[in-house]
Amino acid sequence: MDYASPPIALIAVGLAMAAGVYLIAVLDRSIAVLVGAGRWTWRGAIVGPIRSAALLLVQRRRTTERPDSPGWTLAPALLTGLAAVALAMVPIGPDMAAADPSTGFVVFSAAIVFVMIAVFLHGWSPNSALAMHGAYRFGAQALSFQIPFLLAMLATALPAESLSIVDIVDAQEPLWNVVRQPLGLPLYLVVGVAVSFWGPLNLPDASDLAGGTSVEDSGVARLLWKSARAAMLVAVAAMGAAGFLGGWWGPWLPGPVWMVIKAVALLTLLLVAGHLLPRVRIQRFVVIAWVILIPLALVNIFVSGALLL
Amino acid sequence: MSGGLLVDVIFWLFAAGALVTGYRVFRTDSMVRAAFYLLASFAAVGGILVLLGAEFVGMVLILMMAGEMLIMAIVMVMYMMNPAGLNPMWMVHQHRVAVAAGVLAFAVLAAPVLLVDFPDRPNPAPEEATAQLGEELLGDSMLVFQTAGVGLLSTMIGVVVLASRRGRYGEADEGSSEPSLELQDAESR
Amino acid sequence: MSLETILLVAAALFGIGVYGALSQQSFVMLMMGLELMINGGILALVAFWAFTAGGNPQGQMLAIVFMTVMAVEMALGFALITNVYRVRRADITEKLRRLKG
Amino acid sequence: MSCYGAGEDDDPNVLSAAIFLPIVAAVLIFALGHRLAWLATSERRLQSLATLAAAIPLVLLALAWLSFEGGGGFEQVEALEWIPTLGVGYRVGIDGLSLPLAAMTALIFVAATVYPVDLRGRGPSYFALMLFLEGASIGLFLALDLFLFFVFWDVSLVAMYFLIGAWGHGDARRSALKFFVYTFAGSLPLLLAILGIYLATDPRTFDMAQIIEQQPLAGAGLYAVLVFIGFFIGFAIKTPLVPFHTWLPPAHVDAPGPASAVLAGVLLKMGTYGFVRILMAMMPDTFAQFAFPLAVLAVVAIVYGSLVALAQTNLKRLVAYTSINHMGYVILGLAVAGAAVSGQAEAQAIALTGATVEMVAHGLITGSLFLITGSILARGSTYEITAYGGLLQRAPRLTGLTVLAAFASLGLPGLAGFVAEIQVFAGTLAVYPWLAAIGLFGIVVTAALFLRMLGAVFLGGLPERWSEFRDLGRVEAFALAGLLVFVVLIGVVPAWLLDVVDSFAGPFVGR
Amino acid sequence: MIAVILPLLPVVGAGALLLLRDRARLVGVVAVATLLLTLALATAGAVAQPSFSWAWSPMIQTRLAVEGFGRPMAVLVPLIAAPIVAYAAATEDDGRRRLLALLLAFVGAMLLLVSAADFLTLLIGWELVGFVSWALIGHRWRDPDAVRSAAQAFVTTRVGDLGLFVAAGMTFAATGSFALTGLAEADRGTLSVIAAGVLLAAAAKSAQLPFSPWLFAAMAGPTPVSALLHSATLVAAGAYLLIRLGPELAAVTWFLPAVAAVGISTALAGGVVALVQTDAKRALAGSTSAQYGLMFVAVGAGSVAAAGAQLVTHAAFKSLLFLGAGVAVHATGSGWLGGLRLGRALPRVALLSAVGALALAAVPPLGAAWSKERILAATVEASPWLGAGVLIASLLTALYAARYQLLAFGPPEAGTTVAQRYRPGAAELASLTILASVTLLFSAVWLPDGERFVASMTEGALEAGAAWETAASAALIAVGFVLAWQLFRRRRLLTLGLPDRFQAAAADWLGLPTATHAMIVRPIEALALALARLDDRVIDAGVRGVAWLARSLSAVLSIRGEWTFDGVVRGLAALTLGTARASRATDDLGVDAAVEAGARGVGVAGEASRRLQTGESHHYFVIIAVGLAVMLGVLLWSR
Repeated sequence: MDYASPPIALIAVGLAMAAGVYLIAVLDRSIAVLVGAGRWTWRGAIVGPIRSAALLLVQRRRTTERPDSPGWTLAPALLTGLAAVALAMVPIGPDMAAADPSTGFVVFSAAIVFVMIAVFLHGWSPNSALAMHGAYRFGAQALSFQIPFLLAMLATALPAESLSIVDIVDAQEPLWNVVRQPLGLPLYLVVGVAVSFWGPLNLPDASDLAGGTSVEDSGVARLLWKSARAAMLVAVAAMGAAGFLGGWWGPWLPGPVWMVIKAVALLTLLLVAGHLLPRVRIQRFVVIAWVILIPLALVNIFVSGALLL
Repeated sequence: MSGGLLVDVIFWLFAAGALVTGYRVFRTDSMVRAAFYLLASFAAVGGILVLLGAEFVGMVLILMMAGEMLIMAIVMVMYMMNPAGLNPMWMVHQHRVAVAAGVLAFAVLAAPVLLVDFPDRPNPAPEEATAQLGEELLGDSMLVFQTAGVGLLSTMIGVVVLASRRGRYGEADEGSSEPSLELQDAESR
Repeated sequence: MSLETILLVAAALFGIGVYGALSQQSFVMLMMGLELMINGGILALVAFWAFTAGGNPQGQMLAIVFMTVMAVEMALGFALITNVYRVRRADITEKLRRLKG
Repeated sequence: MSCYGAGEDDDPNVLSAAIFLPIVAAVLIFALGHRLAWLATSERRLQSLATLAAAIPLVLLALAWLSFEGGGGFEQVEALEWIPTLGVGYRVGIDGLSLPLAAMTALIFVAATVYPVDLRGRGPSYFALMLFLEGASIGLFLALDLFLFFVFWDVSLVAMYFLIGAWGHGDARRSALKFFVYTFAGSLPLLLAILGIYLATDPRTFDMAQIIEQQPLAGAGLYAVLVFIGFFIGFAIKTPLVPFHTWLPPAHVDAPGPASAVLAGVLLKMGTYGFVRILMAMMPDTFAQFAFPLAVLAVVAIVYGSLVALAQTNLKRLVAYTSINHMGYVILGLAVAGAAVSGQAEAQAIALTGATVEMVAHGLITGSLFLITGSILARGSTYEITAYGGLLQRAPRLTGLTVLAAFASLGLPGLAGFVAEIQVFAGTLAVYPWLAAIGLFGIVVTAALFLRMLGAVFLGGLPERWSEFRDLGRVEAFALAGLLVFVVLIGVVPAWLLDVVDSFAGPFVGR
Repeated sequence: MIAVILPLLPVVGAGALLLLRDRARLVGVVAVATLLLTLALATAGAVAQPSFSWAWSPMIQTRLAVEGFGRPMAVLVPLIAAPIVAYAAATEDDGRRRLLALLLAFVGAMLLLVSAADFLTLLIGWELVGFVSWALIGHRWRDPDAVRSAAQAFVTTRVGDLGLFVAAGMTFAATGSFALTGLAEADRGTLSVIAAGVLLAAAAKSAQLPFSPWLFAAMAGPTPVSALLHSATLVAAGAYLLIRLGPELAAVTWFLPAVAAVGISTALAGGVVALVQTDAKRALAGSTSAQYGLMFVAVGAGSVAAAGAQLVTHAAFKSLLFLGAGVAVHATGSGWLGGLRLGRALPRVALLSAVGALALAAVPPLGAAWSKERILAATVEASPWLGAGVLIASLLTALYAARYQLLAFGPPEAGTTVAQRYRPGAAELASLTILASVTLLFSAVWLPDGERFVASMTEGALEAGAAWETAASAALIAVGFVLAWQLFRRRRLLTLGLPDRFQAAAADWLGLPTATHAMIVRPIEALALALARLDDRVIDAGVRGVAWLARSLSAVLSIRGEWTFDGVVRGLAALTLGTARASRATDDLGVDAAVEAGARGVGVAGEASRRLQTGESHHYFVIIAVGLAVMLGVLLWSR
């Protein structure tokens, strides 16, 4: 397959991210309205995000006493970068991959794992108690979601006998992984939410910590951080679509379209869940992760491995 | 190793990054920062590995280090007397000896590098590396691989036993601390 | 980028690691020194593999073993630190003098 | 010596069985001794069981003796790769030197195991250690591999340390520790020397037969000398040779009777055995360089040991010092046999034979003497010679056996000691006449001191306090008789032993 | 085969005795029967001259053979022993069985000795005789004195045994075998060493100067023991050895003169002792030394035949005399010559003893006279001075023989009542009679064929003495008798009117024992003590250190593992300090110097290693790093 030349790839990824972020903002607000009371209005749902973004852009920066400024500034950028990398690993179509290294899978995992560095940095650097709390929370969260995440993803690589995402998608032409590995997708999604600390698992930035790691943020940094989070969610959803829902495979429509549809579907699902489900206490999540998710993931791998033999 | 100018440049960037950050690890005054510097250094090395065609190893290295460094940072903050490990601190001993030893080590290691001439048998097809590695791991080197796995498992168990607060002899931080350190304990509080 | 240069880099990393391991008081920092040493080791290993193995993947395998070792070392180290801290309230080496003769 | 080569492994592994069955038995006893009620309840049962186990090697070695051909090489060799890369192997076999020593060891251990002793409620571990030590000792004599040799060497130290420390009396722990530290210090240079000789071999091997073939250190100059010194220190401490002997008396005095019987009878032989098997066989020319100083040292040991013994008032110390004196005879014989003189092959062979016989004889004689002292202590609870007297009246059996053992020890003809000493001196007179003349002095002193001891302890008037002195029990008497029978046998018809020994000694000195 | 059975038979008999019940009659009969059997066997052997050789090892051949002078000895030993054993069975009640068994064993050992054809067997018999004599002399083991004497006797003779050791060893070194016949091919130097050894051994066994005193010590044994030991067994062995080997060793120039010198001096000294000794048995003992001295002289003069004859005759009458003395002692309870004079009390014993006394005095026509006269002849042949000495000796002999007989069995003081206190039993009288008759029997040598018979038996030549010699000796004997009688009448025979101190000294071998005790025994004991003390000190040094070590180690083990290393190091340091401190006490002593040096070394090492032990992990890291660097260096350097 042919690689898109670096600049084009970058631009493509950037656009995808931007679009995704905006889409998320819109969907989020809409779903909030639909779930809760209130009326759906253009100004609220479509323009709202842009307005608040603009507000943040012009907002004056606050700072804290002796923060770790480089870290503080670095964190949102790092998260964004990670999201970009993760997204770049996801092929839209058989020959429309921003980058498809033979170890794309590993790269994606690395990006996911690095999220926790970013968040910890983000929570630690402002030298503020609540933020630190958030950082700790995410530390615990991340350490516990890593293993089930890797395992769940790994299962998808088995049928492809390759670590390259494209191969993984190709391998699903006869049968989607979601069917092959019924456990895989749910696991992946739970973990995905945790990764992008969205919805019920937005512990590090939870409102009970008055915004957690981002409590001290303001202005551009805050905007960047929010959008990075969203971008991460996009990446997760996209990878979910690619890894479990057979990527571009589908009748009638061209591949990329299928890809987008599936991704958006997953995205919506996640957002709805985020609004409907109550937030989980961190201790609870840790227990769940170690006691339930990991065994399930193992079972999943064994089963899929056994099926292949 | 066929590497164009670009590869060279990237390599030098990575190398410089690895060294500088590695050095900064011991020159920064916050331990958390130190941890992150170390992570950076590892990441750079991982990058070099990728350049060398060991993509898998490189990425895994990075991936692993991320986790480790997070833990390291947390442990720091937990056990350091300055909360959140932000206050400046300088905790070294036998500095000169250490420097000398470091330099000596470098010299001892560098000498053969410069003196010995190594065989030149570059890998034929680097992109096959990952597949080869897989074959190797689950083929000839199965035993080694499994041994490593078992080793890790036993380590986990042992470590949990060791670190869990509730040990065989009751609460780890009660009773089992024996008499002779009370003086130092006192001053450490 | 040649084998020699990479090896030199590795050696330098190792040297820094030695310096750190010897100079740091805090256990954790000390372990960082060890980590750096292993880091250099891995780099050298893979470099040798890349330049002199002639396609034999065992070099990488060895690198993975190295990582395993590193992981084990970290895990044990942290566990010990935790234990020592609990039992002795000690976080720097000077507080463990029990072996003094 | 070219006839030394690994013989073919023709018959079942008798030797390995002789080494390992006791060890297995030791493990079993140690594991079950406390658990099985019918063992734990009765020490007598335990002891008889242990004795049976200890007797196994004796039987096996007797078989080996019967099928021994005396071709001059190693026979009934059993070889097994152990650490091939290092050339370490499990190799055992017998020749005219090791067979008598091993058999003697087994015999002494049977007597020592059956001998009554105050077990202090730790019977199982005591017998386990005894059996374990037996296996190790026999293994050491049968080992044809330096590595194996060293393993057994150190293991035996450990076992003996516990035997002395746990069941000894007086300052047992102190003495045991002294014994251990001192002899262990000796085994360090030994290890170095072994490595030294190993590094000189090509191809690298620990196989004794091969090393003897190779003569790796022939003409190695200083290197050989250093290796020699290493071996020498190791063996001289174990033997012990004056002035390395100071660990011996306390260890003996505080050890329980059977233990010191084993210590004197078996462990001391390890040193002398090493002298022959390693120093003389593997580096003869270096040994020849040092033969004369060694002989001088031996004569010093003879005279010094006997004189110091003469002045002892402590029964057990007296015996201990006499065994220093006897070891002097052994070393003298070896030095003569290894000396670089031409045309005296006859004398050298006879000296070597004598030295070997002396090892066996001293094992049996001094072993029984120490057992006797054990019995005396059990009855009189002191070793002070002056405290006793006229015991003959109460204990004729004890007296008779002691007189026999004592005269055997002072070299009365018709008993084993004489057979050895006459040969040693005959050989020495041919090679170092003057040394022999000086050494003979020891014979008189030994006679004097033993007669004095006998007179003071068993003859003369019987003090009131011993009016209830018990004579030897049946078991003790049988054990001692078992040893002394062989003393008499060797003394009266030595041919059966001398032929075997000569099959080794003759070719060794190239006669 | 006889050659083997001959020595074995008595031993077997002894073993049998120990199994029997302790009844005087029973054991006595068995013992005597054994001896008679042996006697018969020996006679047969003397005729058949059997030989039996058997191998110790490929290198060592031993050989038993009844040959040469061994033949008469083999006959003589049981012949003399039988009556003595009978006597012992009758008189000795205390531990009779043991005594008889030992006596039989004694005979067996002696037979082994005389039938030995190589040095090894000879040595075996030689030492066994010594051992049995120890047991016999120490027969009354409850008496510490007896035990001490036994030890003295054994040790003294053992000193002599060394000579035989050397002789045997040198023979082997020179000829590669122990055979006596091998002496022929030994070179001169070796031969002289052998000769020295043999002389030493013989002198010690035969109680020649300077070893004579042990013979007095041997008196501690019961009378029969002395009788046997002086006549045919232990003491005789020395003379036998010389007679057997004298001819071969004569090749050594100084040998014969030396033997003669020893002999004559002992003969004279022993004569004096016997003359002034106031104890009956000791007087006889002195005479024994003197008589054997004469045998030595004979050998020295080159006439082994005369010596052999003397040995045989002496055996008979000396045992006779001893048994007589034994009876006397029984009768009076003490052997003090001043209080005996049992002529009336024990007339028959007195008569029998008189026979012995006359033989001792060498009154013709008794056999003893013949041999004495031949000795004189031989010595005069060799050198006149020697002859003169022998003449003086024979004068002395006559004197003390008469003195003994008169004082022991002479007529009692006028006026003292003769109380019949003791009546010797039939067995005693029988054995005395037998011995007396044997003594008389030996007169047969005066017969024409006696000459040849003796010569053939001893394998030596005899030359008839000149008439004047016979006359001279006879005259001297007469003079002696007269002198003795005169002194007896003047009641000065007991002490010869000597001042007490001198008399006592002379009686006790002219103070020789005290001298040896002061010059040899004392120094050796002192040396032994000194060495022992040195050794203890050295040990102490170690022990103290080890105590420290043990204590600290146990302390260590009792607390936590972490401390172990520390403890050991401390212990080491302490050990070495203790060693150094303690061994400083014995600084001047040789062996210790090394130990101390070593100790100091270890001490320094211990201290150093301890200082190294800071407990700071980073210091350890440094050490590790340095070690690694060194290793790398070595690796680089070594390739």
